[in-house]
Amino acid sequence: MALTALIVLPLLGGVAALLAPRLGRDAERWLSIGLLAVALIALVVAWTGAPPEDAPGEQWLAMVRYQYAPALGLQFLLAMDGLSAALVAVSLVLGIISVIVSWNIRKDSGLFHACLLWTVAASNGVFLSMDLLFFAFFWELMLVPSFLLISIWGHGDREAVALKFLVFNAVAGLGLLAGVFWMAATAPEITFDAFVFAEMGIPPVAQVWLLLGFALAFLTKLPAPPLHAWLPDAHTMAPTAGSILLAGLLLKTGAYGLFRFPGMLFPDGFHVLAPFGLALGAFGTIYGAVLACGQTDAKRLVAYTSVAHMSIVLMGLAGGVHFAMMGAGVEMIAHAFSASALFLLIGALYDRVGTRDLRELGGLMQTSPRFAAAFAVFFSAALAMPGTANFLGEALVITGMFQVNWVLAAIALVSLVISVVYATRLLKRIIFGVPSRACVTQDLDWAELGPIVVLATGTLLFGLLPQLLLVVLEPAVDAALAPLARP
Amino acid sequence: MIDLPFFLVASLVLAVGLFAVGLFGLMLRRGILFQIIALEIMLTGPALAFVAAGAHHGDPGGQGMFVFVLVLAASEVALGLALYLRLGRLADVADSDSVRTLRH
Amino acid sequence: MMALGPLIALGLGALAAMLLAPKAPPAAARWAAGLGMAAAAALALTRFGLPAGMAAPILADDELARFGTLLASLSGLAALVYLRPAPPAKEGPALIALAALGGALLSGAVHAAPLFIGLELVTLSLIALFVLPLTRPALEAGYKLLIMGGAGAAALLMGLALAYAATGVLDFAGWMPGPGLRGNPVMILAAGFLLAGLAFKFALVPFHMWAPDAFEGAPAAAAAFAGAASKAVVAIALVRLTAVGLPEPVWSGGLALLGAASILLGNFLALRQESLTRMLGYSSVAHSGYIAVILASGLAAPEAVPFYLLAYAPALLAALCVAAHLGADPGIEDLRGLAWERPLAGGVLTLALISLAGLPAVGGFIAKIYLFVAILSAGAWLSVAAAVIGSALGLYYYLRFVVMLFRRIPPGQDAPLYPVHAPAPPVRTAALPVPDTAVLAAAGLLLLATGLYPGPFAEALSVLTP
Amino acid sequence: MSLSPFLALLLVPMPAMGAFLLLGLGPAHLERRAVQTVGMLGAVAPMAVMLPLGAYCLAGVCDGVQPIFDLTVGDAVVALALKLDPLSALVGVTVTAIGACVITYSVDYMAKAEVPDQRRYFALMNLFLASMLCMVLAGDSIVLFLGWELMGLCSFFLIAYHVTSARAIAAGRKAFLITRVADALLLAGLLLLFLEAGSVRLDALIPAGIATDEVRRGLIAALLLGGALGKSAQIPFHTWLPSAMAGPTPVSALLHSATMVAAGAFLLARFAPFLQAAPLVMAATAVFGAATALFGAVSAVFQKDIKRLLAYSSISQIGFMLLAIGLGAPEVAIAHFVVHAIFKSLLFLSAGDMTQMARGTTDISAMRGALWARPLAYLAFVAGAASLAGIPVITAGWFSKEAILAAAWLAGPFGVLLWLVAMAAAVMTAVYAFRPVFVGLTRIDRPRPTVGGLFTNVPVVALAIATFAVAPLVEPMVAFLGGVPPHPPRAVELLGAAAPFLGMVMAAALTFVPRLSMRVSRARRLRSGIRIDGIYQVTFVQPFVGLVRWLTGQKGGIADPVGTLPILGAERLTAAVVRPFAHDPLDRGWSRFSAGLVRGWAAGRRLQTGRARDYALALAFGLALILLIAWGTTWR
Repeated sequence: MALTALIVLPLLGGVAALLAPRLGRDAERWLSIGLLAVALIALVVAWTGAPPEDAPGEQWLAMVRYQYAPALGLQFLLAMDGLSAALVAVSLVLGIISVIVSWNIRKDSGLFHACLLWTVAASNGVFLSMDLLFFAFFWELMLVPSFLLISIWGHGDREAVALKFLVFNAVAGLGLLAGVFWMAATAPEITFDAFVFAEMGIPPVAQVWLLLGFALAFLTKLPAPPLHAWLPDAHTMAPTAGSILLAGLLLKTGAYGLFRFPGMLFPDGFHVLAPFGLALGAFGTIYGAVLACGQTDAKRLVAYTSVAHMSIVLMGLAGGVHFAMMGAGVEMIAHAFSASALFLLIGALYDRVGTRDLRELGGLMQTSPRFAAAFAVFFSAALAMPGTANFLGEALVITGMFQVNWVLAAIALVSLVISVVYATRLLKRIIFGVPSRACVTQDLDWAELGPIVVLATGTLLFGLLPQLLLVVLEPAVDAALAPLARP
Repeated sequence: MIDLPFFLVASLVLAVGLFAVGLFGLMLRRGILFQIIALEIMLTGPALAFVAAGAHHGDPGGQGMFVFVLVLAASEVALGLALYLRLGRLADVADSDSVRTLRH
Repeated sequence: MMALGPLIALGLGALAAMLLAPKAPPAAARWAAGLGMAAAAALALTRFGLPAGMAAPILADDELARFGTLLASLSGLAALVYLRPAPPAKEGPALIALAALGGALLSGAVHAAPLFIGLELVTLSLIALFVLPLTRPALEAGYKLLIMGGAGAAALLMGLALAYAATGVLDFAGWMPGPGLRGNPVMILAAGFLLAGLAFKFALVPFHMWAPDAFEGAPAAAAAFAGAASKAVVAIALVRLTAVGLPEPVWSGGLALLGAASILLGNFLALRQESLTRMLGYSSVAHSGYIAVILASGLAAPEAVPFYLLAYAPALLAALCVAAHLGADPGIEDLRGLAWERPLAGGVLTLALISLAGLPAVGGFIAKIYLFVAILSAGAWLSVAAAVIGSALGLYYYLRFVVMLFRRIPPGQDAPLYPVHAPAPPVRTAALPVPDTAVLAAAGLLLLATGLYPGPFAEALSVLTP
Repeated sequence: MSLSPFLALLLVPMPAMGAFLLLGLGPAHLERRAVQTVGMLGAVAPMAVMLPLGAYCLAGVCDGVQPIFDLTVGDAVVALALKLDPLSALVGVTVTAIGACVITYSVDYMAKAEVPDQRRYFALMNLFLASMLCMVLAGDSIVLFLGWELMGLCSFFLIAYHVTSARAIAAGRKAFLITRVADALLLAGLLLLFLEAGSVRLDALIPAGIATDEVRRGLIAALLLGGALGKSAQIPFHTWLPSAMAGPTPVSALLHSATMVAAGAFLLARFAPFLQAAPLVMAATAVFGAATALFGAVSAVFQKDIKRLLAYSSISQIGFMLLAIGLGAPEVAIAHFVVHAIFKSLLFLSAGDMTQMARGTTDISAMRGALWARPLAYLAFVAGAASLAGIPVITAGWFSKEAILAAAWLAGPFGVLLWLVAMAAAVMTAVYAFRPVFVGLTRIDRPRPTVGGLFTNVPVVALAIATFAVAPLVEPMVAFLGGVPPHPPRAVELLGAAAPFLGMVMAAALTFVPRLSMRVSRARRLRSGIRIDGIYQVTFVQPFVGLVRWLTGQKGGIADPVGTLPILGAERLTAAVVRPFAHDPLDRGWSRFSAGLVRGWAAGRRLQTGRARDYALALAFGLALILLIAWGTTWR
């Protein structure tokens, strides 16, 4: 029941937020925060509750199975393991943060908050659904509020960019849909239950094609080159909250899909396609990093670093070894924190000075030390400094890569080196130097500092006490790898 | 074909004939009053069939149904005539084709 | 005796309302009829789950009958709520109760007599209800129903008489295809007449002509009862007759043919209707077609038809309730911005329309899935083709109205840009009365419940069909 | 968990870390005095903890591990721990002592800076100290790497301390990038060792590393060596260190000479038993060390800037340490580490004190007449220079360098070759060490002597005394670390003792003979470190920049070509498949279809004529149809 609340609360809350502006000033904001907080409590309840008895594996912490229309094979099946629990927690926290950082949004505020809540609801649906029809439904549903966020509250050429975002992801989503329906059609009796699909023994050749279809959707969301072109544009034009949700949630849904399904449903296909995944990840991590070095727009720069980091995640997921998979899980969480925080900071900067052009910025260190300190902390995270969760993730992935192929490990290390170039470039242009025309007179206020502190705490806490995260992820990783073990 | 007695077949044919006559009356007469009368004729068909079938099978149920049909016919006429009178104030009841504000 | 309880409650309610109508204040008659229907609904509800039996030698007391009684009483109650009492309409409540009584009778009918009496009770009450406002459109709608109803009743009676002639019994059970009956031409003709008679009441093409006119001209409450309750009980009668096993392929083939034609023509003619009620009239024809093709494909999924009715009835009731609120014969332009102006009315109307269109999250979606599963598994390709085309057309015209609900009224412009119907500005009415609000809320909740949590409903309904 | 004395290990980096958190991330507003106090306390307190621990160690209990916490990743257990053994005790004491001295010194040195800048400075210095101590005391590879990386981060921020100076920022980026390359190599090595051992404890890593096959062992050792070379600015990674002098002088003193830069030597000493199992890498270490020692010394001679001179000196001295490690005498290397830390920080601090008088310029010429202008600092500088040059018997530098030379001599014919190189380097060391000393003597007009503040003088004097006081302790140090002090033949030892004096003479000649000093000042090529920077510029930086410019479309191509591929593909597809149909048949077909639908609807609605008679007709038609079908089915 608590699991259902994780999706239903924000979904209905969105409707309520739509109407809330009539109730009073800022009603929709408090409503959203309150609902997400209640959802956090529901998450705790689901997490700490007794493990489900009918679950098909020990890794599941909670499960809801409700026959929707049994004659038609429709059911509402939610299951939560450590990874989904962590990602849902992240999504709720980032949801609250998005509300806080958009406090001065006035244009159609009700719809704005509805979109935020619906994005959270849909991504929670993706993280929890184990019925693939619902998974696909939430997967597509996620696009709608994000599209609106970009196209209504974005900057610059927002409508075209929103359309690009929509077209890329909707077209790629067709691969997923086709795969799901194909599996449902070939199942002994019509069903969309992922657990049933896992048991039914899909022929290896079909697995390859199905995995290709699934991977098309997941890789676009991830995004892995060459499917990443929507990301920099979308990030650049999105409002701050939109960027936070894009980086923190939407990208993670792609990684989550790649984590959950290839091993579970298509082990044979995985063995065939994993080398390509590794190659793609290796290419992407270098490519994203190199491109990040050349950006002049701060948000674009961070967007390309997302490509680089998520490609590391892809390597970890395609590696098929324990260390790499753990690393990918940790990196997902870590990147959600660090990238969101960087977008938050750049957004706050943009609100003050009206530009994100690196050539026009500078001198934050002298005018606003708190701003600079915050930048420095997340700069370290982007660099994968030891002590941040990002380091833990990347180190684990590289360790795994050493088990798979040393060349891949070397490439990941090169990406680590290039990260210095873009990260120091960001610092050099924003916090160092002489305060420029666009100099900031107003340091971070408490409403901005709060989210920053939360995100920094997350980054450092999981970096310094990684066991907190590792114990949560471990069973999920074990279960994901179990079907991959070759006889 | 199963063999039915001529009497019954003839009655049934007659009944269907009555029904058809009523239906054609419904289609061909424009006056609403005549249409109501045609309805009454239509109803006599099944009534006859019930009585004939009841007689053939030696079952009183047919006669019971006959009474029901009569009741229905009576109430339908009552309703129809009330409607006819009321409608007469607003429309040309002699030409039902003119009563067509509701269409398409 | 208890099995007859709902019937008695309905009868007493109707009687009391009739007696109270001339002298007592109008509210008294409403209360009497309302109480009678509420009592009937409650009695039927309490009897769910009891073993099936016979209420009388010619009346079944099974789950199907109880379901039909419940549906008829509740629809009657809802219709009663928004029956606008024009001065000469004091008899309205009594007529609705009487119609509900007919519905209850029909849903329990396992014999020719209650089938016929129930059907005529419903028809005659509805004719009277239609003409109650005594306006020209209302009288015209009543007149057309009278003519068509008479012809339909005659056809039904002809069918019953022929079946009686072939078998010598009036019980449905006696019409089961035995050795003597197989290939009996009288029985086959009887099936044809029966089908035609019921198809009239069910508003299947080409017996549908009265329906759109009735929806447009008659009071919304009467149309709602005709569309929701009487359709439901006729569907139940069809289920019973289908279970009997009338001569094939006349029965199923005819049903499929009429159903497919209804789907196509109903949806097609609704395509660009400007009037909300007329659109709903054609859509009711289409939905009858959907139910008919389910019936024609056999009863593989026992809950399919009841579920369809359960999803369809609240949608139609809610839509017509809003329509009644907007004044006589509201057009598409009158709906502009309703969702912002009256969130409840606009919201529930939206739910109702997307349910009728068969979109997810509301009951209509599940019902549509049942429909497709039934006809696909039966391999009825004609029906499938008709249903696909019909659904596509339906999506277009329902969403046309939904979109208009959310269009904002252009600023600085009170009247719509191009007045379609009347030059008068649209009736932007005051707040909904409390009972209407309750009806809308209940219908909306039921739609959402059947859409989001259909499991229990489907399970409960799966035991209905014999 | 019983209370072990090693629990105190955890306390060592804590004060510095606390000071960092308070100053760097704490939101409270602090006064100048508070900033200085917190910064200094954070730096001095670790020494107060570390010294008793060192004493405890000397007393004989010098092998303890303090677990921090364990992580489990699959089957592997990652057990984080701090470790106290002779190596970490000695280096830890040195680092805390030097750190305390330098940070105390900076209270005065940085006094004129703005409060926020000072706050940032002290925060980063404390963070550096904490991370250096983490690395030194680490009992496992994770904590070691944590400290190692954080040092690099601090180094970057401290080099770029003057945030408005583009040169400083560029230097910081360069330093960070090059050390990061080395860090990546080290990380690779450590991770490979971890995979071999299934544990991260140093005690387990080294045996596991030794136990693996030869190729893998060699590779891991080479990776570790690469990490050390980068961090310690050895050839070919040395280019970052001279530029790093853009930071404030105390930063150069602490990070970029005494402690962080020498961490490479510490790392190799840590893994010495493992390295010894890879003889090829050992030899490479020695060769790199000797070559860097000579190269750094020669380059230092030609410097005009005192800080750059000292930077090259550090490069050269750490080369000596690596030479020792390569020769299998890590104990000697660490002894030299300690001695070098003392005299090099002394040199920086005293030079900083002298040049600060000259309004910020750090040119050697600014030291003219320093003897009279700033006598205390000058004398301290002389003491440091003497130790650096290795004036026999009285200076600590002589003992440690002599030990290295001896180790080389004793290492066979290959060693003799290295010894020759090292001797040459030793001579050049004396040359560059005494050149500034002699410059300090050349000034005729005598300004009034001044003396710096208390916080300047106490550390300088303490370090000056230490350069001499440590002299007799060098051999015990080697023994304490578990090594045997090498003793070459007397003649070789004498040759070594003669080297500094030869150097002094040459330095005097270079300073006082105008023709020679002109030559020195013109030798640009040698001054700029044989232009390896230029080579890097051409081989790495320019291609990379070109790649970036190409990929971002600044060269006129498409930005993000790979990401554009799907878009181009879609456009091509559109052109090929959709466009031919876009205007003609399909599109028109659709519009005709929809128009037809509407027209059909308009026609179809006429079916509903509204005439009751027509309705009856339809009914009759339907009935007839059904009855016809029914009649049809009776034919059989």
